[in-house]
Amino acid sequence: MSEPSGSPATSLRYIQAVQAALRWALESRDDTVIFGEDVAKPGGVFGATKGLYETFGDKRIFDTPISETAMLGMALGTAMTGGRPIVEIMYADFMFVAMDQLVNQIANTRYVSEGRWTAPLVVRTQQGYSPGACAQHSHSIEAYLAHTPGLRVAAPSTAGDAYQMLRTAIIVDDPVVVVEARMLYPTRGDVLLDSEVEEMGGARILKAGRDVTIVSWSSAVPTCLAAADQLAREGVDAEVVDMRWLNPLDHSTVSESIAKTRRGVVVHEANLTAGLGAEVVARATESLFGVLQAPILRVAAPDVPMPAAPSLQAAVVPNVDRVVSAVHATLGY
Amino acid sequence: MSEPSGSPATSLRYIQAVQAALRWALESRDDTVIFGEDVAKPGGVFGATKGLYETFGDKRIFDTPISETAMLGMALGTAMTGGRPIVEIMYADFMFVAMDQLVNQIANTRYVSEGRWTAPLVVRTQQGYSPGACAQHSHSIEAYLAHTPGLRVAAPSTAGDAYQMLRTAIIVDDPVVVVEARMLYPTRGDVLLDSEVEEMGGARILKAGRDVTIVSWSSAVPTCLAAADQLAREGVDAEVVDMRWLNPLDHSTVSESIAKTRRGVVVHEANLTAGLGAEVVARATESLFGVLQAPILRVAAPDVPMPAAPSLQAAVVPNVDRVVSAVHATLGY
Amino acid sequence: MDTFDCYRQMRRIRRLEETLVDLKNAGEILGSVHPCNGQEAVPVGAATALRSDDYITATYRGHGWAVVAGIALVDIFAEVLGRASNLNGGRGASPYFSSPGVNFIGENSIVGAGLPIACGAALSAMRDGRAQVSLVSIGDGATNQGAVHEALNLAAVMTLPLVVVVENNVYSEMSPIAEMTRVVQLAERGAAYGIPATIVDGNDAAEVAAAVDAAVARARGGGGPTMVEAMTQRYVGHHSGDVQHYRPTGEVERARADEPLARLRAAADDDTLVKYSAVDIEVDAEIDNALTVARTIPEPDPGTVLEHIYV
Amino acid sequence: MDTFDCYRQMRRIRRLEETLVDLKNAGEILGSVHPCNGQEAVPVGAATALRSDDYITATYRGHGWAVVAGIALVDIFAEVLGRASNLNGGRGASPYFSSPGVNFIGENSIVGAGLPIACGAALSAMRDGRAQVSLVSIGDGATNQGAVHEALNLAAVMTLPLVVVVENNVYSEMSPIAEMTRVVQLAERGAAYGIPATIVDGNDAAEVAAAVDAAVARARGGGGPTMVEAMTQRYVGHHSGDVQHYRPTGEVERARADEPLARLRAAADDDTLVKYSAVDIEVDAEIDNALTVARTIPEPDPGTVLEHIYV
Ligand SMILES: Cc1ncc(C[n+]2csc(CCOP(=O)(O)OP(=O)(O)O)c2C)c(N)n1
Ligand SMILES: Cc1ncc(C[n+]2csc(CCOP(=O)(O)OP(=O)(O)O)c2C)c(N)n1
Ligand SMILES: [Mg+2]
Ligand SMILES: [Mg+2]
Repeated sequence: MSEPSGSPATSLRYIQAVQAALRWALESRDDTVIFGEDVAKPGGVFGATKGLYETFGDKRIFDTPISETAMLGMALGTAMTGGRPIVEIMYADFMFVAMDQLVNQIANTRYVSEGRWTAPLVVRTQQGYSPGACAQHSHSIEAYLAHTPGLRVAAPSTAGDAYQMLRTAIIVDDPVVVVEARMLYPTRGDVLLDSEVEEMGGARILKAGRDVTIVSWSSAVPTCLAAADQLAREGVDAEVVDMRWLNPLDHSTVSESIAKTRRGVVVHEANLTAGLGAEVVARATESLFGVLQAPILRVAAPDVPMPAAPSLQAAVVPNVDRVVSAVHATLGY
Repeated sequence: MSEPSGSPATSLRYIQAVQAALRWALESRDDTVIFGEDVAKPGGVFGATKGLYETFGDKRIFDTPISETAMLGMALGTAMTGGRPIVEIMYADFMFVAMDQLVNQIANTRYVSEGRWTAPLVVRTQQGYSPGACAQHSHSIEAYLAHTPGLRVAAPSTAGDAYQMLRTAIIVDDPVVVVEARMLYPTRGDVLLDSEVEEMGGARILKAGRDVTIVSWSSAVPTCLAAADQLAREGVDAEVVDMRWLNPLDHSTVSESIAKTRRGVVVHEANLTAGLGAEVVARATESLFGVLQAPILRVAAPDVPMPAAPSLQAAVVPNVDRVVSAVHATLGY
Repeated sequence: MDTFDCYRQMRRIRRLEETLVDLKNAGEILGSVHPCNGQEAVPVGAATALRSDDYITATYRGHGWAVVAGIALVDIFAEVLGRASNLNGGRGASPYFSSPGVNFIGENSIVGAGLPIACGAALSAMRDGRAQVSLVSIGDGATNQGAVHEALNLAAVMTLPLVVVVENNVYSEMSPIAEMTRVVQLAERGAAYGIPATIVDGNDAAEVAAAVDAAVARARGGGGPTMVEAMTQRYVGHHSGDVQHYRPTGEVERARADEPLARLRAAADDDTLVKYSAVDIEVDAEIDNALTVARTIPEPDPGTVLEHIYV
Repeated sequence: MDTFDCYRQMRRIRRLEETLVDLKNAGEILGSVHPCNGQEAVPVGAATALRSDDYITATYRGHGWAVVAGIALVDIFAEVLGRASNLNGGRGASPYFSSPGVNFIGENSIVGAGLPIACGAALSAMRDGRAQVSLVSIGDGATNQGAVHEALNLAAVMTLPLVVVVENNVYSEMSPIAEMTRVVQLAERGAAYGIPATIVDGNDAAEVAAAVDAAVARARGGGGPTMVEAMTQRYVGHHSGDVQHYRPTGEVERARADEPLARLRAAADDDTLVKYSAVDIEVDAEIDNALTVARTIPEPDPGTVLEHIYV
């Protein structure tokens, strides 16, 4: 990761950081173009693109019909021919109506052409449950994406990363899906607006610790930090790793951390089975066999669609108690 | 699994077994209806539905336009209202154009209605590479399916299972995706045509062994059996487990086997990262920590789309050598 | 349909929506609410053409359709409030509930996704020989979604007993449909499938009823699908929190003046107005009662969260 | 376009396809091959209207388009034979190759998926101000795929410089298009998007050329997309192994009599026929040479299999 520049940090909400990165993109690169549903004149249903249409006009940002397949396909064709499109898929759940363009088209472009084509595009979306949201607006889709070779996947958990990682996604020539976290949109963080654009990849240790490593990403990160606080009060010193990029997956940071703590818990909001947590476990277990004092445990949504009623959601979404219990379980081995 | 009945086994090719199960369905249940592209008058591009149109007519089996989303949606609506549709998606790769109906509609139906609706439908498809096939006709999609709660997933590897598991899929009231293996369509096996319909679920130990457990499914099973043969010649006694059903996932058969052998290798044709192999590893490692003598290793396609050239495919698809090497690696721990 | 019945049913839906938005604003509902204020004449008119065993499929803006399908207000309130309701036990909420008991295939929060599913209900209807029809409502913006295209073609080619009601409220969230397609009327798309299509004043329940009645007759008689484009407007936001900054000055006011209940009142003589007011009072009481009962229903038991995923 | 050039180009495509099918039958090609025999006049006619910097997007049945885009025969042979070709190094094969060098966006083996991508090339064309156009070929059956619908509407609403050629060869794999939609001509669907659409005899290169020329002129002039439905037939199977049991007696024979090369020969005087035969000999030699060279190209090195997945 690049050094923070001299300029002071600005406190922004996550969604404002996204907005700042998009503004930066339109300002600094002529090849960028933003499109999606309600992104231009209305400024985006979450306000991610607010004000951009007014500044940059309809050649740089425009609204599309409710046609996600056409949007992603158009993004690919534009990216293959000199453009650098940034498309918004309003909810991650809507990716499924356009999954072919992601899996069979965008992801294949570079590899199947032996590197002759590139597809420098960004698909921005946001995911996760929110109180009362229905099953069709609550999916956490990162495992579907991470299982698709050819796609890069970013999952920022802070305002600072929302800014930095989106800028990186825009700059790199690989297709990147940036999966933002709707529940974190209002959260504030320090953003280095004038910093250098970071390299792609790299997990981050948000809190150092000696007793156990807690790995997570996206909406689960604040939960893990809160769990670490609670554990600290009990005298358990947890290290918290934010994966940030799910492709490339920074296995070495995870395994170095677990090599030190010898215990690990992976936490994600996506459902358990065939979630990306299993991959983290499988890799870390393979590289740290013999070092581990306990199996690496997972905390994830159970294998059900997300129910809308808050009382049920509370029983699905990973929370501090479940993370703390999992840590206790690994310590009890 | 049910007892084989008195009638003798019939030797059929995998694809003929599928055909027999479909004929059985139309004969034995009035609520079944089959549709898909080229399935009726032409009899299916692989012949799975050959002769059914002639016997049962267009009320029971019909051809659809090239509209997978409409097909899966129609299947769901029919299943909710008394029908028992069996839809063919010609190649698993084409599921991605209709993924919304699978993930956001079919999978949610029962859970979100608190069990008030059921969606007793079957989506038949076939997957995997074949020599020279392009990336858009080679996907192994089981991890995408297994990560979607609400779907059952069957992945038969033999003619006998192609028949039995498809019949089970038709009978059960959950939506089931039956992922057949195109490369195995010509292979022969014993089929118990007049047997009882089996219960859903259950892995099968195809070869007992003491030294290591090799777990696989679908197209990878014959590779694992061949690897076990080669290992046997070296004096290594491998147990080979065919998962058969990927949802429900028969974790207990796997863990009992590995509890005995204390070593495991999971093999699948789908690409490695976030593949279902990681799930098998994570679960087995959790339940057998302390018992394992080595990390459970995975043999899978590397994380690239499937290249078409046979010389490249050979470097992607798991083969006997790679399975044997992985077994050696676990034994060398 | 009797004018007073029509008024009552529309008023019921209106008050349901208003109350839900109040509850949402008060924080008693946490998920999103997409009210259909202004569009009530569409479901109310259409329902007069339906039998109780016909199938209805709607969108997240589906409370009106739910009411005409015969779902009790208390069940809707309870579901939307996140209680252990008789509908979906709180699992669906405002934009995604359903009810097999009244053949309400359900709402859908994926734009366009209901149409293929409605084709499936139509296929069952065709197969069971009881001349049922499957009616599906979609929005104007949904017509640009691939699923809608595929389903319309499939329905036409299979001669399915399907009635497609396009509620053209001229916006998709914050974007005008006029900027999202080159056709002036979405009914023009019917020809692309060989589907007869009519355009009706969607704020006139009688006009909707007549068009849907013809469509239903055609479907029951084996004539296949029909498209009915109902021109209407929501005078409220896309969802409860939408302040409609995107609407040109005066548009919402005009929509308010032209909404179906306002129209009926404007056309009414004094006697009728008195009767309408009596209906209003009855409906308010009904709404209050339903809400009161709904509020007594407990939240779903978290212990059941893993249930009903499979049979 | 000169008749002899036209004949030569069509003959080149024809012999390419015939040779590929021979190689497939001989086991030298392992993947599937979807020949375009009978449809050659479509790409050959269309190409006369294009500039070299225009974009072309095709389907698995795209070898004709590849040839007119300017891809060398040797590269096509090498790619389809699974060699380390200059096209895609053997990674794409017969149904999925592409070439940035000649703006050949590529073939596509997902029905309908090329159209949205072609919209993207059209968007770049519109943005770069050099009045390029993006031409895309799809089949008749593809028009029932959601992607096609969404992309046509998007192209229309954005006034993209897109030319959509629908090669209506009356079958989708083994199913007649007549049984898969109620419209008689797919061009009827243009109106659903506000896209002008014409129907041409797809076996007449000149007629195709004229229609595509008008469409291209419209696109270059900022007039937006046009659809050209080219009526044609493949007189061979959907892929090399298809024995066409589904085709009514006599249909294939009639298609053979009417295919573009047969037509040109039937209309030719003796002199011309002699010249055609001379062309045939030259084309055969060209094909032989290309194949001979292609066969010398090695298979891709398995050691490179992990390369080029990311930048
Ligand atoms: C596939 C998909 N894309 C986008 C959305 C987000 N979305 C929800 S409602 C809506 C507008 C739909 O407009 P219309 O079809 O006219 O229906 P209306 O809301 O006006 O009733 C959009 C874009 C969605 N739910 N599903
Ligand atoms: C989404 C999708 N569904 C199904 C297929 C299988 N398939 C390949 S070609 C084809 C027929 C296409 O017909 P048409 O569009 O008329 O093109 P043609 O083959 O006649 O050139 C089908 C169904 C596919 N490749 N992609
Ligand atoms: Mg609307
Ligand atoms: Mg065709």
